[in-house]
Amino acid sequence: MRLQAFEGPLDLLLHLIESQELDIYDVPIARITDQYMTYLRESMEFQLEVASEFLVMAAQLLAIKARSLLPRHGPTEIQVAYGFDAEYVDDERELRERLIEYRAFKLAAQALGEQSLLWAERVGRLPLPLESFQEQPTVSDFLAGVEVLHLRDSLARALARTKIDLDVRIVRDREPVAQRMRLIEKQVRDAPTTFVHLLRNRRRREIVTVFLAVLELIRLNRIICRQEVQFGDIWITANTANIAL
Amino acid sequence: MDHSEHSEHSPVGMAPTPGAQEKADFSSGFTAATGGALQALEGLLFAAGTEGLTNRQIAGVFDVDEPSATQMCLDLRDLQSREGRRFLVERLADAWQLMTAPELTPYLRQLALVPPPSSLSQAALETLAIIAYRQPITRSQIEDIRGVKSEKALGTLVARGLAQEIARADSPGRPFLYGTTNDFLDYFGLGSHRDLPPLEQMDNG
Amino acid sequence: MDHSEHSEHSPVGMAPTPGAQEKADFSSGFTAATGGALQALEGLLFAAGTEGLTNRQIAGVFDVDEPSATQMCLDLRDLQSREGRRFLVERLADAWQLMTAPELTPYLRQLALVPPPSSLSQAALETLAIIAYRQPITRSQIEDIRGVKSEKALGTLVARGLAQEIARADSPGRPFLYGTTNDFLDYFGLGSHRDLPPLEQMDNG
Repeated sequence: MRLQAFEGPLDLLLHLIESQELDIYDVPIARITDQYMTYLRESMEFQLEVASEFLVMAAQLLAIKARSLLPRHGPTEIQVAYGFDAEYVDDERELRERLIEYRAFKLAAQALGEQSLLWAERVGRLPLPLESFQEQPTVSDFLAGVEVLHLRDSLARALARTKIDLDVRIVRDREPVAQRMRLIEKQVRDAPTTFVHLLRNRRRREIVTVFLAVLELIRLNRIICRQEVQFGDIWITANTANIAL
Repeated sequence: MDHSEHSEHSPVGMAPTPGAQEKADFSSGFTAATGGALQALEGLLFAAGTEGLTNRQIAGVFDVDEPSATQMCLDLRDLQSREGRRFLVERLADAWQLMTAPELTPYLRQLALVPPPSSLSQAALETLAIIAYRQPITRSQIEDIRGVKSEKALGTLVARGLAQEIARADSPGRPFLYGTTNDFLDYFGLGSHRDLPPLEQMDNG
Repeated sequence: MDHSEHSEHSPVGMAPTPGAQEKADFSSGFTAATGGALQALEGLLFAAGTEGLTNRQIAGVFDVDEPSATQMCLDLRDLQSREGRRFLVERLADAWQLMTAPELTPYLRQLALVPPPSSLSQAALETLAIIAYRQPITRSQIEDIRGVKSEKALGTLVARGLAQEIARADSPGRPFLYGTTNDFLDYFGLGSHRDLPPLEQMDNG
């Protein structure tokens, strides 16, 4: 195991504790200091870059170990000089708590990783666009407040304007009706389709073209339209009697 | 890991065992007890979405011939009708796909009246950018670039009319190629997607 | 919710008839006799795809309150299990949507309908777990827990839309506070943060 295989000094310490089946709650930290230092030394022999976090942890471990080697009930002056015993106990306890906390998140991360792999295997489907089901305003809503006199006035204004400047704008679809007719006919010959399907993802001017093309195909008796429910979709099939055209 | 037990609903169900010995059952009386294959077929059609599945694909998965694949789809349609499904398998062009039934229309109208929660997630924005610059592009190519499953983000864009299916790729399975819509161009005031600002300038800083 | 009988691992011999008595609550219009609110709900979820439907949308369409909308989804799930459906309603980031069942995965693989797995690095997963359980949290707090620099992992998570800056801390330098996103819930199949498994006890030593 190389140092690089570990996420950091805590991960390495955890590995040392778990690989020796020690109990994280009461393993003396000093006991794993030697193995930690061995890992570090080997990595340095390979001249691998050792992240500074590993070195900081090494210093901390050595300090804890050094204090643990001092006689616990030695002369008072030694205890005072080295800050024994409270600080040693605090350092060790703090490191242990960090290890326990880190382990909890490491386990949670593994569980999340497994969960994401399981979940990635489950798929949904793309939504259907709902615009075609949007209610159109009713005629009375649409014309609310408009009176017949307004119609007359509007016509008068329009006539007055066209006298001056005849500017009739026609927004055309880029595609002629005849071309759309050929496409629709080809499509229904492959398989029946529906009016809503023909209109899917189309803009208003294209819808006009599709509508005109369908009307023309009906007139020429090349397709058959059938509506099963009021306001339902319209099924369009090829008129096989006429397919030779 | 002792805390991985969450949200693993393991639905009851018989293991689907597609295979030769079942072939005979597809056309004749399918019962829930012998089932599995039709349910699996329905699941696959669900996942295939509007790309649909061809007889050839169905035949390949269930190891049957193509006429049997057609028969399976017809049997599935019967099953769906019996169980009152509001989406049914239909043949459109050369592929089978699930399509909503006319009975659902009043509900869809009703749904169209309730505005969905609207927010453009970062995932959706990123997916839109990829489609805008790299169109035409398949869903799996988008996922390759983003490094994550993107069906949700793509779905948002399709539902909002910003992206659409524009053609089919020639690769296996003939997946859809996606592109941006005219509404997308209108919204950003672009004449065509070639008017998008060039990508290179972005990170010279 | 007064129809608490919905968990339907029913006594032997009772034919599971989707509906009749359970459904009386939804509203007088939707009894099994008039065509099945659950079937309509499934149809709407089918149409909504990965966009999903919120309780509010469902409540709006069926003219019920939001707890009843949740109950309808749970009832639908029972119905789907009984009928052996290979796609099931799931709650994801507060929306209900249909997702394929685990049994379908081998078939989906055959048709290449499952995106290749793209897993996060251990560093990213650790960082994400810390954010998920401790949000809002600053980068240096994350680094204290992990014991290593986490800038790169955090960058990956933000770029993938799994974590985001949600505010600034009041501490000196006003560092960003990070939290998880809705895409995080989608990525791990969670309905909300409450669905995260409990973190291993810290103080049982």
